[in-house]
Order: sequence, then structure tokens, then C-alpha cells
Amino acid sequence: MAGVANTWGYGAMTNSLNDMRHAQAMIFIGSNAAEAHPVSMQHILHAKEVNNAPIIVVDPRFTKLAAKADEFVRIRPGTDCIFIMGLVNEIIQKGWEDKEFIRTRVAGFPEMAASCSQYSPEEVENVTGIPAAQTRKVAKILATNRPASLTWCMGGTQHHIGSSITRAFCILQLVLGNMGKSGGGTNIFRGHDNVQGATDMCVLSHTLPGYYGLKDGSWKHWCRVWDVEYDYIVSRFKEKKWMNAKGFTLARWYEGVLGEEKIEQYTPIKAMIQWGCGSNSNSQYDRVVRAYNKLDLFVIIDPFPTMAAATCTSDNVYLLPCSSQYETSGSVTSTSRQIQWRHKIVEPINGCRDDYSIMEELVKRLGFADKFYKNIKEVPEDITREINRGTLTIGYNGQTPERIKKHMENWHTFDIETLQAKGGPCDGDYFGMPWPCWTEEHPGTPILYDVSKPVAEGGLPFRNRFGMEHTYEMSGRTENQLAAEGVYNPGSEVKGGYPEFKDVVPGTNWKTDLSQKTLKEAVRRGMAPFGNARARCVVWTFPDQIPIHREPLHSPRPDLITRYPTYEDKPNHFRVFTRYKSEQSPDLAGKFPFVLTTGRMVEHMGGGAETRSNKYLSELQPEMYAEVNPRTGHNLGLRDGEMIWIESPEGGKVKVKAFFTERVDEHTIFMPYHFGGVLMGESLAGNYPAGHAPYVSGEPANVCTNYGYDIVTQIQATKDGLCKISRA
Amino acid sequence: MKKILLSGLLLFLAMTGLAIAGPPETLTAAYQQFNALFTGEWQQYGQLFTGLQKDLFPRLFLLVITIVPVFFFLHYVAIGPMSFPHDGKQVYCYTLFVRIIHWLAAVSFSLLVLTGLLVIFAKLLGGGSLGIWARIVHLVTAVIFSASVIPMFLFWVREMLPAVHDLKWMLIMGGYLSKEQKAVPAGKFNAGQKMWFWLATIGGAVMAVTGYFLYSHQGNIDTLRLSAIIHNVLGAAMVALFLVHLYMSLAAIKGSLRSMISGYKAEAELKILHPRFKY
Amino acid sequence: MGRMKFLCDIERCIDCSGCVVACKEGNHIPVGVNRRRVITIGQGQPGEKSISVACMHCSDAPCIAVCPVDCIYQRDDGIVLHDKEACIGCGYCFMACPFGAPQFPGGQVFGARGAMDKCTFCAGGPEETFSVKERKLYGQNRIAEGKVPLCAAMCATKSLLAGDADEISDVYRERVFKRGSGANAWGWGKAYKDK
Amino acid sequence: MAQRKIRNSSSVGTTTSRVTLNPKVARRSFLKLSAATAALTTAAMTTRMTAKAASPAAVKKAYPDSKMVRSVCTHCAVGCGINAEVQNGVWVRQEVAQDHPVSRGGYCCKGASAIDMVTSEKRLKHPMKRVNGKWQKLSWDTAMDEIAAKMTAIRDNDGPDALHLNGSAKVSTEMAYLQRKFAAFWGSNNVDHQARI
Repeated sequence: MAGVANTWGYGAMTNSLNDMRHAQAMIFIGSNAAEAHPVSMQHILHAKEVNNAPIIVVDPRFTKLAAKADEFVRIRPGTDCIFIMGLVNEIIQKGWEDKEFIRTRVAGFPEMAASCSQYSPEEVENVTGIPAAQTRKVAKILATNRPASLTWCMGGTQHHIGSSITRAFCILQLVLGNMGKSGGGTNIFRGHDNVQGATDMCVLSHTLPGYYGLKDGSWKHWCRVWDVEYDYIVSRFKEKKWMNAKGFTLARWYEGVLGEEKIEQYTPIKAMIQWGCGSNSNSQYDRVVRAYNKLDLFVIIDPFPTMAAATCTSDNVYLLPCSSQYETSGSVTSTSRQIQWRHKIVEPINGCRDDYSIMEELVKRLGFADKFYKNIKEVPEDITREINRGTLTIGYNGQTPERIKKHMENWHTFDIETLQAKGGPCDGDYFGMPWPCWTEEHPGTPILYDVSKPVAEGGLPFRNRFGMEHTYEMSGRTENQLAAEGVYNPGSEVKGGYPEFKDVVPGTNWKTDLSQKTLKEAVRRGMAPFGNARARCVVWTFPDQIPIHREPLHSPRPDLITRYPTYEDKPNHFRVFTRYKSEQSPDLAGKFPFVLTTGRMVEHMGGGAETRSNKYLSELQPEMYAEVNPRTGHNLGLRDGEMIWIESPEGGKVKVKAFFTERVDEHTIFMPYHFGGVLMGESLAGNYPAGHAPYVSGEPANVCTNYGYDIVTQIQATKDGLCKISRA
Repeated sequence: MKKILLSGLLLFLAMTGLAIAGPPETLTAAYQQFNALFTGEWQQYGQLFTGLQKDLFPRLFLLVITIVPVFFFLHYVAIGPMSFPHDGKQVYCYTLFVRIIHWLAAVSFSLLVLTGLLVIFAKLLGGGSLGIWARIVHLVTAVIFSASVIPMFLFWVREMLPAVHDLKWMLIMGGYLSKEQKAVPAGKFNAGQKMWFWLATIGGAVMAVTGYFLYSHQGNIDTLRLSAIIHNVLGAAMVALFLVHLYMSLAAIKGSLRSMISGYKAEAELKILHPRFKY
Repeated sequence: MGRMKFLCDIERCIDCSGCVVACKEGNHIPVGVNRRRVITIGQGQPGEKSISVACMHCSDAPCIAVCPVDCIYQRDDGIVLHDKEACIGCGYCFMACPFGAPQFPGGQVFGARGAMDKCTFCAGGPEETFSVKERKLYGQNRIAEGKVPLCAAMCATKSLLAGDADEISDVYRERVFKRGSGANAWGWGKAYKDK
Repeated sequence: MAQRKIRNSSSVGTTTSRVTLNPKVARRSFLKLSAATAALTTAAMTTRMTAKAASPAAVKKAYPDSKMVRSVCTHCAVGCGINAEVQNGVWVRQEVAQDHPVSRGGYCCKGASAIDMVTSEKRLKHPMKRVNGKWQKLSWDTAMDEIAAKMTAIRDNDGPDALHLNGSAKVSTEMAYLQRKFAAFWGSNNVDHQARI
């Protein structure tokens, strides 16, 4: 998401699922929507059937989505960036780019075009394995069918160059001029039901809610929202410098426990609360397990015992049964940025408590309840109101609990094509008031950066977030970052680019003005509070200013490592030393000849604690397996259905059933990552509380996923590791 | 029988092989593949089974259990049972072991027939748990019968081998159609008994195999369909011969029941019915 | 009264098993019994197709013909139902069925099959409508509520259609027409797509 | 189920059995769960066999006095609507949200079994902790007291950064906000959730 946010302002799906009905072409890369987001397929197939929109699926694996594709492009894992930049190059070479869009709304285009010219279709073929003719064909399809919608998921991001890959996707859409248009956009399908909401609330170690960051000004803003003295919060930290330092991440927190890598923190991690978070989605899972057993205190809060409860055999582990989300209420943000109210269906089942009351009990005992709950009396509605008050950056302020509930009650009044209510109490609103929703009268923004609508009716330009002008290192050219003359939303006072709003209330800007006068003023003048700028192709704060290809840390192509080397090692990457150059070695591919990639299956979800505890879903998918191409299997002397060991270079290994299928090619092994309850061949069924072990168990694929983390976000690289296989 | 079963199986395998050869290229091809996967060559065995079960089997059994008794009733009235003096010399024909095995087989077979008919005519009795229990009893007795028929086969198989004089016996219908007591061409066992023996043992084995398929629902669907057809046709034949055996032992030959209890047969009887028997 | 039918649009089926679980969860079907199942052909290869199949509620249903206890019957609207209390579990309907629809839960004495179970088109059984007994033996009776069967109602991509034959064939015809035409005149999308 | 998929639908390898809906096929690799069905009581056939069909006039309510609660599926980010039918405080069935603008009543297999999240037998029903390697039940108050005391001790001895909180993308936005706020009040930036990976 960081890559997307740094391109045009916000890191979220730009259009909506329903809007994909208007696409003239759809390209999916690293997304298996048919399994991960099955219901979205009704809109996707609608576009395919009614608009005759070609579906292009780029994936290492012939997925169930690929079965619906018009063009299936089999790509080597981890080479998405070069393929997309190759497409961009091909489009520019043929002159198919949207020149007017680029002139008026895109920054850094010549620099980017110069950089990507190195990726000819032939070079793309050499690196990715995609025939040059197919790259050309895809470029032609995209050029002749506009607008095209681009979708990616974890297959595009879980690489050590994930932030470059996501930017490449954005650049492709900018070059084609597909942004801010119905039927176009970058439609990033989020995984969990409320990833968007939780990300917006920034349960993240590098920022405060609403993507405010960790700067002093951000802390002061939130202290004002919380109605608590800034000094009090400072006093809660060890020293003030730790307030501004990014914390450990979910991907590598365990390094803080194990002490095997150099960490940049005054103390190792000794206690851990895992709240609604299945553990077996972590790569190098065997190391995570070691960390669990080294903790002084480990609290698991979940409706079902997660695999963590079974792997941690030391005392000091607590299991708190919280209720499911159907037994509590609150808002939830879907991938289309729509906010819906999840009503409580039944009371928490006997013995369980909902999340809010667990939090309340904990905070009470830790002694800061009065400050923590200062403005929160009615749970959860008052919390929503506090969010409305403070989260100005992404326009979470118009979605009051009352409005969200009103939308839920009247969901039948919304039009399926536009998601706009026709008449009724929500007349004119877009379903779920997709953020930004600047005021309580604002209908929500169904399509980000759409300049064809007035701001008050859901239009927006690109965000001015990165200054007024910039001089590029590579060309020495200086470019104005604001949008060109003539690009504005209907009714805007300024008929061109303009900077973000500030000092409407003196001393504040649109992000920190709690009175929200700035937002209202901007909307009144028909302008976006965050300004009107260009989307950037060059992100000068990133290690790669323009997306370039770098071979995966564990590359199956040693010959390409010198040409496309990885980054230098990064000593303090979210408080932990992270290896890049010292990890990449040309010798590895000889010993570990297969590429290991992971993914979802439709029957299970995440770590699978919920779905493997469901008897019907367990019945449908009762076994862990690894997909192996029959040719590979037979060459290794294996039989279909036989048990095999899969080993990673880090020493993690799993014993799984070989499933021969041509879904994967001869160099690739695929495993679903939902299973748990078995570790390196040993069943942990006895470690669950009696009677609560899930119906089915299997090896977690992530024991085998390799070392490797994104240079910017530290997302784990689970999709392009190496492995070897042998008969068990 | 087994050959038919086997060839059916092979045919089926060949068909499955065809059915899953590669992905479909057109919608029509896809529909054809789905048809092959699901319904298979339903036209071949499915339709055959449906037709037979719908029109033939219940009527066949009804015919067997009505016509055969009626025929015997007429025989009993018109010709009457054979009767031999039992005060003469007694010949020890059946050892105790043979008799125990025979009775085990007899009781279990009777139950098999009874429960089998219960299933076929369950409609008249309302079905439900009665039918389910009939099937369970059918299974248990089938196991007992199978167990008892193996020793029976072993100790009688030599005497049961067909001989030329059996043809003559068949031509005169064993002499049962006349009131006159005249020696018929037969060894220890006459042709009728031999028929019954072979049907009960080999036929019984086939019934056991097909019955196992039907009960367990193992194997592919066409095997099940063939099994059901064979089980029914063979079953009807066995019920018919069972009734014959029942009539002979209980009514047609006075005292034959006693011989299977005591093991002794009257020499007078043997002279007429089993003259070639060297005791 | 129309004729109730199922129609699975294989161009849309994505093998998500939503129909399978909707049926099981809604009707409390024991594990191991599949009133409905999704089958895939050509898995992992271009041309992969999936289809969702259950009892098709045939006209002249072979199962009705072969049942030795006559426990299977057809309603006026074409839905084929059966009486579980009369069924003796002989399995003949399974052998007669071209679609392999009838299911037999195990677990009886000596592994005997219990009464047959199959798709009821969410129309319950011969018991009193909405009675506890009907719900326990056959599941929901949504037809009596005026609702479509769960599998079709919950189909993720609206691939599976259920209902009055005329209506669903209209829906399907319209889809086929649109696929051939794009949004404009018939055949244009295919014929003149690249100008 | 790899095995089933191979057997039923793969065109690679050898297949020896035709696809049927035969329960045996599913049971073979799933013995653990085969549920027993009670023997049915006997009943003679009666006139119940006569065909019956519902006419619109006969439409009535399957669950009298039930109410519909609108909610959202908890599995993926599509945000499918859920219509939950609740009778006397019990979620009796999941009704189809046919008019939801995004999902139009559609569910995948996970969403279709939403009710199982509440009814699953595998749900935990007591706070537990490990004592000498064995799970032990304890009351909510004791559990929370012990956890809070240990957290305070760790904070006093090692500092607030000795705690890491892994929050969730499966809770409501409000709860996610509280998780982040909690980390701030606790005095650490060691907080993260699944969006990272």
C-alpha cells in the first residue's frame, strides 16, 4: 500500500467491486479472485459477458480465475515488476499512452519512460518466461480496451520489491489513463473482512490512526482528539525518541524475542498479545514457534484456539475466548472503502466476551481507563464518533454511526451499477459512504481521483502530498507537482492545480483542524481539501525511485543476479537488521531447485482457525497438499498422492501430500497456507484444549516460506522462495 | 456371470478413460464431458436396470411365488406324494456334521428368501424400518449361509458332478409325473438335486458377491447396476428351486425330512429314487 | 403452477462450493451426505469448467420407477420428493439415477444404509409444512415460504438458477444473447471488436 | 481435499471411478466426521404420498415471531450482506440478502456457513492458561487480574517496548482503533496487524 499511497495520495482500492461492471478489460496479477473473493466474480463476469471485456490473468499458477480468463499469462514468481514495466515500455513505444492524461495529471513521466525502455519484450521473456509475443498482445488488448481495471492482491505485494511492484501497477494505469474513471482504476482486493478498516485505523507500527505517521505533530493531533495531555502520552513511553521510532512488525516481531538478529531496541520483547490474529500466516513459522516458547507472557484472544495455542507449550500462555463478530457490533470497511455496520445478531455465547469488554477490563486493570475512555460512554458508537472527529486525512468524518446504520437499513435502495441510492432516506449517497466522505452531507467518494464529478458529489483530483515541485536526480529536470491548467472538478474555484488547504483556522491545516471548518470550506468552494496535484511516477523517498526489477532474494536464476541484484542490507528496518545483499547467493538455486509459492483456497480463510473448525468446510478441504506438476513429480520418481517433504533453505520443512496438477508449471510448487496443527511432521492435536482442536489439521505452508522482506514496508516475501522436495 | 461382470468393468474403465481425456474446447464438448462423468453410459446399464426393476423384477418374483406353489398343489392333488416303507433296512447316508451344516444352510437360506421377498414386496408392508431390518437380517443370514455352503460344497462336490444318466432323469422328470414307482436313473443325488446344489453353491457365490456390492455400495455405479440385475434374476431362480426343494422334502416324498434329521434313508426308497447309489 | 427446474450456467460457475455449503448449513445435512456437489473437468488446463449438480427433479424420474416401496413422488410443480419414513434404504434409486443424486447416510447397525436423502428443492417433505419433524428430516421448506432454494439463492456468481422453468430459461437466454452481442447489436462485439 | 479432487476431476493420473454423489466417496478420506443418523421409526404409508404444491396463498412464516438482523460477513473484504433470522435470541437460519447492493445474496462456501461461527462446537468457552503444560480453566476475573499484573511487572522491569501487540483485521474498525489507541497509551509502537503481510 505504501507504493500506491506514494504515487497519488491514498493506498486503497480506487474504484469499487460494482464499478468493475463497467470495465472494458480486466487484468489480474497476483490475484485469484475466484477463490479469494468469490462474490466479486459476479461483477467481474458481468463485465466479461456484457461488455465483452477480456480478462487477462497473470499468475504463476493456472488458478480458478484463470479458468475464466481470455488470456492466461504464466509468469515466474517475483518478476511482476519487469513484466508490467515491459508492458508500459511497449505501450509507450507504440504510442498508445494517454498523452493528454499524462500531460495534465502525471509527474515524472519522461524519467520513468527512460528507465523502463530497458525492458523490451525480449528482455521480459528472458526474465519472466512470458513469450515476447504475449507481452505485445497484452499491451495491445489493454491499449484497445479502455478503461481497463487492474487488480492485484498478495501475489503482487509479498515480494522483497513489493513496494516497487505496486508502483509499477499504478504507473501502468497512469500511462493508459485509466485512473479516476469508471471501469478503470487500481482495484486492490483486500484479504480479511476489515483489513481496510484496521489499516485506516493504523494498527501498524509506523503510523497513528488515519495515516498520520509518528511525528510530534501527529501525536499532538491525536492527543487533542483523545482529549489527553501530550505530556501524559510522552510519559508513558520509555523515552520520547521511541514515540517517533517505528516499532516491530507482525512480519518480524519474533526477532525481538529470539535475539538472533541484531535489534534496535533497549529491551527484547518479553510479552505478546495476539488479538484476533492467526499465527501461521507468518513466514519462517518454525522461528515464530520458538519465539512463542521464549515469551514471559503470551495472551491469545480469539474465538477459536489458533495454532499458536498449540505450538506454545510453555506456561504463561493465556487463552481468552472472545466472541465472534456476529456477537458484537461495529463498523467494517470493505475493500471498496464502503463502511457497513455489523449489527449484533445474538448475544455472546456462554462464557465468551466481546472484544470491547475485554479491552475495557484490561485497561481498567492497567489504570488508565479514565483517560482512555474519556469521551467514550456508549460503545461502540462513541468510538465511531471519536474516529469521525480525528481521522480527517482520509475523510472518515462523514460516516457517523447513524448514517452507517441508515445505509444498512436501506441497502435495497442502492443501485447495483453505480452504488448510488435512488430515492429513499439515503437519496444520492453512495453505498457505505466510501471514504473520503468529507462532511455529514457528503455522499462518499465511489471512485478516487475522478475529476468528472464535483467534490461535493464524490469527485476528487490527485492528492497534493509531496510538495510543489521537485528536481529529478536522474534528469536534472524540475517539474511542478500540481495538476495542469484545466484539470479540476466541476464547480471548483481554481481551474487547475492547487495546493492543500491550510490556515483556514489559523495554525492548522485540513488534517489537523478538529473543528473541520477547513474541510467544509474546501467542499463549499468545490475543491478537494488535499489539493489538486499530479500522480508521481518517480518516488524520490524510496530506494528505487522508479520501479526496477530486482531478482528475488532466493532466485532460481543465478545468471540474472548480477544483472538485477537486490538492495544493500538494511540495519534498522523496523528495529531489526534485515539482510538483502548478504542473503542473495547464486549457489542456492542448485540445491533448492523449485520455486515455492503459496496462496488461498476458497474453502478456508487466513490461518484457518475459523474455517478448519467448521465441519462442512473441513469436509470440503480436509487435507493439506502441495501442487506439483506431474512432469516434475514423475521425474523425481514420485507418485500422485504420496507424502513428500518440502524443505526451505532456512531449514523449515513440511510433510504434505503431493497433488499432481498442471495448475503449476514444472518449476513451481504451490501450497495453500491455511493449515495448521502439525509442525514439521509432528501432530500437535494433543496440545489444543481438549475438544477444541480443529476438525482438520495439516502442516502450515509458512514453515517453508523463505527469508525476505520488502525494503519499504517489511511485508514478507512468501511468493517467490525456493525449496526442494523429496519422498517422505 | 463373472465374465460378464469383468467385461462390463473393463468396458467401463475404457469409457472413463475417454471421458476424461483433456479439457473441453467448446461448451458442447464440456457438456458432453460432464454427461460422461455424471451419468456415464446411463443408456446402457442405468436404463436397463430401471426398465427391468420397473416392469420385470416384481412381476417375476410374484410369478415365481404364485405359479410354483400352484403347480405343486396341483401335483399333490393329482399325483400325490411318494411314499416308501420305512420299516425295512436303513442306510446311513448323512453324517452328523453333514446334517448340521445342511440345517444351518437350510435355516439361513429360508430366512434369506423370506427377507429378500420382504424387501421386494416391502411396498405392501409399508416399508420403513421393517424393510431396513429385513435388509440387515438378509445380510447376517447371507454371511451364515456363505459360511455353511463352503463345507457343503466340499463334501458333496464329487457326487454332484453331472453324469450322462442325468439327462435321462431330466427327460422323465425324475418320474414324478406318474404315480407308478419305477427306478429312475440317479446316483446318490439325482439331476434335480444336482441342479439345486450347483445353483446354491456357485449361484450362492455370485449372489454373495453381487449382494456385497449392493449392500456396501462399493464399486462404480455400473457394477452396482449389473449386480442388482444379476442378483434379482438369479434370486428369482433360486427362490423357484428353493420352493421345489421345500416341496420335495416336506410333501412330495414322505419321510425325506426324517432322513435329514436322523441321517438314515430307507433302502426301499433308495432302490427306486437312487438306484445307482453304491452304499 | 409452473415447472420447477435447476440450471447451472457453467460459464459462470467458479467452483466455490457456496451452493454445497448453503445447502448443508441451511438444511443441517450430516457430514458425508452431499445433496449437491461441484464437479470440475480439465482442472488446471485452459478450458477448465465446473458445474454444480444435485437432484435434477426429472420428468419421468427413474428413481420413482424403481423404488420398491413407492416412497418417491413428484409434485404438480415437478419437484421430486420422498418419504424418509417409508424408505428402506435399498439403494435402487441411486442405481437408477443418471446424476447419482440419492445419498445414504451410514451409521446404522452393521453399516446398513439409512433412509435415502436427496435434494428436496428446499420443499421439505410429506410431513406437515414447517413442522419440527419436517425440518429435522428434510430441512427447510422454502418453496412454501415462496422463496428459491438456498443453493441458487446463495450462488456467488448467480451461476446456479432455480425456479420456474420459463423464468430461468428467460434469464439464461438473455445471458447467452448478451455474451454473443456485447451491449450493442447482436454479433457486433464478436464480429467487429477490433474495428 | 487433494485426494478427492484427483479422484473426481483431474485429467492427469489414472481415474478408476466415475464421479457420483455417492457419500462413500466423500467419507473415505473423512472418516472422523461421519455422523450417525438415528434409526427412523416405523410408519405405514398413508395418503401423505399425494402430491402437494405450494400456492402463493399458502405462503406463511417458517419461524413465527422471528426478526431479521442485517450484518456483514466476516470472511473476506467483499463485504457481503447477511440477513440473520433470529427467533427468541437464537440465530435460527441465515437468510439470503438478495437486495444487498454488492453481494446480491451471493455467498461463497465460507459465507454460506456464517452461522457456524456462532454454533461451532470448537468455540472456546472459558479463559484458559497452561499450568505445567496442561490447559486449566479459570474465571475471567482471575485471568484478567493475572494478565494485567504480569504486564505491569514486565513494563516496570523492562519498559513498555517489551510488549508486542498483534492486532487484527477481523475486528470492527472501532476495535481496531482501540487496539492502536491502547498501544499509544501503553507507550509503545510495537503494534501491528495482518495488513502488514
